[in-house]
Amino acid sequence: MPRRDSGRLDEMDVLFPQTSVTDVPPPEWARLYRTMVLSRKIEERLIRLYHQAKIFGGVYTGVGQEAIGAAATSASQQEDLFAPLIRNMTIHIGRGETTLNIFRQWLARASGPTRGRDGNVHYGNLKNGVYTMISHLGAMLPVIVGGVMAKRRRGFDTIGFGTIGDGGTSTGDFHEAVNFAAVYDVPVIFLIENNHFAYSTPREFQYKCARLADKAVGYGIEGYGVDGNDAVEMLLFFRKLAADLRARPRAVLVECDTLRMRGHGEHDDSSYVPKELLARYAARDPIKVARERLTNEGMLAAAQLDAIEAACAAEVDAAYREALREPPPDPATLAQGVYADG
Amino acid sequence: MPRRDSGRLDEMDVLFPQTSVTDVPPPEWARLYRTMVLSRKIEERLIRLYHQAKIFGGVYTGVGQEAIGAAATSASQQEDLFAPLIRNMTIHIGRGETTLNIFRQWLARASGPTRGRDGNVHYGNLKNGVYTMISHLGAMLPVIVGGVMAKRRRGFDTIGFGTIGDGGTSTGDFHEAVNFAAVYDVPVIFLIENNHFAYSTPREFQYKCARLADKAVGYGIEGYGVDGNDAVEMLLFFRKLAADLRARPRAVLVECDTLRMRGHGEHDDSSYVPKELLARYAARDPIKVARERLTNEGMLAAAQLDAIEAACAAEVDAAYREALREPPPDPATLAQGVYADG
Amino acid sequence: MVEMTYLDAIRDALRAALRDHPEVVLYGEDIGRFGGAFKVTLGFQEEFGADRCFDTPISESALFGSAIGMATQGLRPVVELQFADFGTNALHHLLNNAGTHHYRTGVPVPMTVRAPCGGGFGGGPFHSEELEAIFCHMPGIKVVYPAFPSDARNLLYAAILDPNPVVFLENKYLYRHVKELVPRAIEPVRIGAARIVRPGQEAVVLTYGAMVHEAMRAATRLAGQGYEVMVMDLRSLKPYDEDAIVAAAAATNRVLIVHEGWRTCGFGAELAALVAERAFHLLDAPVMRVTAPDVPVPYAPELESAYRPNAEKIEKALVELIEY
Amino acid sequence: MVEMTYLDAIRDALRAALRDHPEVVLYGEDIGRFGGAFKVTLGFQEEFGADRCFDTPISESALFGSAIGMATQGLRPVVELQFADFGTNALHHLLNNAGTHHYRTGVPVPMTVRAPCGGGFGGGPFHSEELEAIFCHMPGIKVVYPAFPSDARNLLYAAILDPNPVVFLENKYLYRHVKELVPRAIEPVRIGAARIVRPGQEAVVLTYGAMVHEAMRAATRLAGQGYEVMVMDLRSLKPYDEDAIVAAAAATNRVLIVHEGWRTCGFGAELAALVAERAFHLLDAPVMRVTAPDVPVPYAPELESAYRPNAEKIEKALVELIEY
Ligand SMILES: Cc1ncc(C[n+]2csc(CCOP(=O)(O)OP(=O)(O)O)c2C)c(N)n1
Ligand SMILES: Cc1ncc(C[n+]2csc(CCOP(=O)(O)OP(=O)(O)O)c2C)c(N)n1
Ligand SMILES: [Mg+2]
Ligand SMILES: [Mg+2]
Repeated sequence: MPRRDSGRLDEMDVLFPQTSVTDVPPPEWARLYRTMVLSRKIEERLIRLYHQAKIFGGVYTGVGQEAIGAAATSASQQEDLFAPLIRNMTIHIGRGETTLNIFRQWLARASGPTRGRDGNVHYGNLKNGVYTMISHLGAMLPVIVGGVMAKRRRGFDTIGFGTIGDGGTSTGDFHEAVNFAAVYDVPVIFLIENNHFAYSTPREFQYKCARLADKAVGYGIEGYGVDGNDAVEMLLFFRKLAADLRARPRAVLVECDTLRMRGHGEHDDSSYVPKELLARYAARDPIKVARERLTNEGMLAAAQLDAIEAACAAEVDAAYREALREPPPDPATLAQGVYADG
Repeated sequence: MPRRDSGRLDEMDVLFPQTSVTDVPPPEWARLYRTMVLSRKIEERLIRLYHQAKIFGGVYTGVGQEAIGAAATSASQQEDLFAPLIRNMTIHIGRGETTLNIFRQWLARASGPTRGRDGNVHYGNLKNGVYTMISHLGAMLPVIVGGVMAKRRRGFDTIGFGTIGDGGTSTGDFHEAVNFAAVYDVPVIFLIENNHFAYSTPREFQYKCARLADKAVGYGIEGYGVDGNDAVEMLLFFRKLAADLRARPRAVLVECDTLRMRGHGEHDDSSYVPKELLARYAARDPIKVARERLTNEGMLAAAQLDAIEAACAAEVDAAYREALREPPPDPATLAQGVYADG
Repeated sequence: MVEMTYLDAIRDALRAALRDHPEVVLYGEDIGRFGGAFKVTLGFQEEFGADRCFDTPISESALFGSAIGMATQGLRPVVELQFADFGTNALHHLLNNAGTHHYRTGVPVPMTVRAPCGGGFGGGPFHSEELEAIFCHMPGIKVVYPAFPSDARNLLYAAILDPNPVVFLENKYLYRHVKELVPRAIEPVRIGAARIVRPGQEAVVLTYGAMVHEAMRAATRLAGQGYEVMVMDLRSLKPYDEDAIVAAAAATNRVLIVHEGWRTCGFGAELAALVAERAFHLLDAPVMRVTAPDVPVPYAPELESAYRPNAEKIEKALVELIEY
Repeated sequence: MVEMTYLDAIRDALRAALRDHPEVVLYGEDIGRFGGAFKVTLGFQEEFGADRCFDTPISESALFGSAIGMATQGLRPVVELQFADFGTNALHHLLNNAGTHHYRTGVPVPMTVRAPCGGGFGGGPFHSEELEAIFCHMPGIKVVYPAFPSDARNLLYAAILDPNPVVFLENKYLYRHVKELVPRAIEPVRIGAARIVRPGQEAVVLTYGAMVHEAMRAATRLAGQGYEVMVMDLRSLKPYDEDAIVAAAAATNRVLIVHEGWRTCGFGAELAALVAERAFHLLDAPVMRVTAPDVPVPYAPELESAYRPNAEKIEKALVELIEY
């Protein structure tokens, strides 16, 4: 089935004035870059741990998709809310989760964000405005809609970012959440990370529209298509979009074109993904793209980026080792906290 | 919230050659007219029975929306499938259900289509290709998609008609069913009966898109808007559309603009519906519109239509009386038939 | 004291919660200007504003999901299902998200789901369901099911203030069929306490919801025959009052369980299991259940009355139990 | 005879059904070319064509709903849930439509839902659920849950040919953990028959799924201590084998119920209720239950092993029961 390439919609330029990288100060670009690099390095470690059988259960990563969460969190403000899914390490990092906490979670330590009660990708931190996902795809989208409604009622200028995969758009929850937010003009950015596959299922068995951003029309909201591997461009875009949503609250759909660069999880060799496709996106690895743009466009020097990378590597090593030394949950606590009052 | 009026989409004229009423022979027009008139008269009787407290539970009718099901069934073929909802008396009649069976159902007789096990609008007859709805809105849509897939696999040239209200489009099931049919090119016509209200809820609290037919874009299928009170026009349209779907199987959305002319059910005085709105649609009552067109355009004489009306009235009286005389279900049969084998 | 129907009591609790607690919001299908399918919220939108009582699209998943979102951000949402039956469209939110959230994250989810349930009025299979057994199976969820206006009011108010997700089951048949004199003020109650609504020593009927009234009727008739039967209204199903049940079994040595929902894996099975485990040595007769059969709720009045437990069926079972 | 794992057996039954019955179709997420998350259907798309084994969008409601549509139009659809947990997105289809259709219309719905369930492998709260109690509460639905490859094969084949909607629960932990020599040909079986998998007279363990193997282990250990314990594998949960259960209670006078799912309103409650009602006079001790606690399935191995019933916990309960 032929499919038009996703690209930025014309309306985007109409709606928002052009911005350039110089509108954003270098420290912010450094933070963006760090978010991506740190996430990548954490996930590379997780992958290694999986293959060393040091992780209970599966490992799922966002390798190749780091730009999206990095850009979105960079464009967000303190009181904003996020509902990340399994490919969103950069959302956790970008919203301030510590590397140590992330290894605590993956190693199921009592000290981790879910205290070993939930595993792997299922963590968050509402103090950072980050929800803890459940596995049921689509289900976090109405949650973030409600969260944003609540915070706004309480007087905060909150907007929300809810991520969903190309596959997740097929769920009833996606539909109900987007429609609900549209009807009540709840400022949530529904971030579709279109990485071409849902587990093994290629997107032509998931949907038939030309671009997922086209779904916006049917909800009476705006839909944008962005290059999901270009963090620099997305940061500029999300900054404008977020400001616009604060000024005129409403739901919007943003489709980010990207590719899942590893298996669905590390147990999956993803042999069903065409080699040429992988090569095409490998050439546009988001960290590489950001590095090139930031240096070429004079925002950060290569040495600065190298220093960030080295710091991230050291942070991962230290955090991993520290988490390893911490104790697992005490089985005697099994039944504690099922209810808030008991 | 301002809302563009629904109207026929441009593509429709592009896709299908113009047809005129003369392409359809008078007996078919007579059948179309009878379907509407008989349905109306049955429902008028049901309304009377409700207010005489002769019906257990509620009464829900399709008064004012008769054109849609009448046109759709008239355009259908023997092996087609229908999934009607609560406003679709004309689908039952149009697919051959007897007036007697309908009163048996509403009066909960043992001889009725659900043998008193289900009530009021919840009946069908798979021998006529008509599913028996459950109340959960949206839920019949994936059912008809599966039904059509099955019949086609078995070699029939089946297409399906699934109805849904403006309110029902907000359900996850609507989304999942339309998307599923779109991906697999299952020839189902999703007939949205946009009657402005979902129970008491006006459509601006149900969706924000300009027209519900706009949702088609997001599923990668065609969407059409039709005048849901003009049975003549719709019959011509559905004939063309059905033929086209048989030639090139695919899912389509059709939004029919109409108005619910009574309460949600007879218990509801629908005082929340603006009087002017009611007046506007009353002036375009579908039976009146059909009568005018069919006589003005020379298809049927007024006397012929009068004769149909008289016959329908007599049929309703006779059927109602006969059903009344029949026995209710025997309580001893309560547990029979929960399982197919026991 | 004021006289209230069951429905008045629910309305009164909601209004009090809206008045006393600015973080309470109500939403659901048609509950705004229209006041809901059963008119429970009539006038609230005018009184409290459209941001505290509003209509939603027909989207049960969005209802539950957004309530979880709100409850974790400082509000106390109370969502109305038009009928409990439609909750089955979105149980994943209750089971997987609302019910596990505090356990997984330490953040409570103070939301209430109002679920009108039960039959007896020609509602047929999709407007009469009793789904308490399904809700009670979910860790992290509380379930209450009042039988009287006073309990309806107190328990609903308590549910709204509870830090946990609570499913508040309200019986449609009782809406306008029971009246009670209740004090002007809402009383704080503990979710989890049963109540003996009629004393007796020949046997105890463990029940809840509409069946409490049927059991009372049966007990009254049996009193005429010289049998004094205790009727216990559980009121809370999760947690349920284990100790009160065991004490009642000890006091009567004969236990009949009655509910309007289906038999297999119904809530009565849980009660029977509790009695069989904790009160085994106290029993003089088998634990019996009077429930609906495992049949979809039928529509025809002849079938529905054969389907639905009532005073006659309860009386018959009690006689059998007492004479065992 | 051939040796098969539990997973092989499921695959074999599906392949046989596809071969023998042209009206059988399989679909679900990733089951086509990929062969499914657990590789049960690997190779089927090549062997039988993409119209008999195909992938779907992530749409559990569309899965269930379309299966109802197909089953009422001459096919026998077998849908795979990737995990049973995701079935909670669309229970309305099973409860309200599949389960009531024959009762309401007289038209049967021969569909099968394959639901991989259970924990023990680090799946956490959303990939380990045991939902049999919820499925068993639904009128009109049958539920089977094999513990051995032979039963898995025979029961799945029987489920597919059954004229009713059948939920086929398959335990993920057993997929590759149990092997059995089975005859080449699939045997026709009756859904609803339990099986004594180990004789004994001191007590009976009523169980199913993965817990059958834990109960066997416990029984073996107790045999070493001189206690002979019967283990009954229910195999079918709805309908379940009432008479066999009562007979086992009569033969042993002591009943322990074991399952991997949650306690409150779990399937074990139903079994306990049955025993308390029909086998009351046969018992020498209370009916006991060993189940998971009412806690979301935890992820950390330390917590999950505290959560999940196993041979040790069963043994301990048996000793308590026998020495009561
Ligand atoms: C409701 C539901 N059904 C099935 C699954 C099993 N599942 C987990 S991930 C996945 C594929 C997701 O694909 P997509 O949404 O595109 O996200 P991606 O993994 O590509 O980021 C599936 C089917 C699920 N988590 N939730
Ligand atoms: C899933 C679900 N939620 C709620 C209801 C209760 N309900 C019955 S009809 C109705 C309004 C339907 O409106 P619409 O779809 O526009 O159809 P109309 O009645 O206007 O024909 C509602 C909310 C239902 N039947 N199903
Ligand atoms: Mg994807
Ligand atoms: Mg409507």
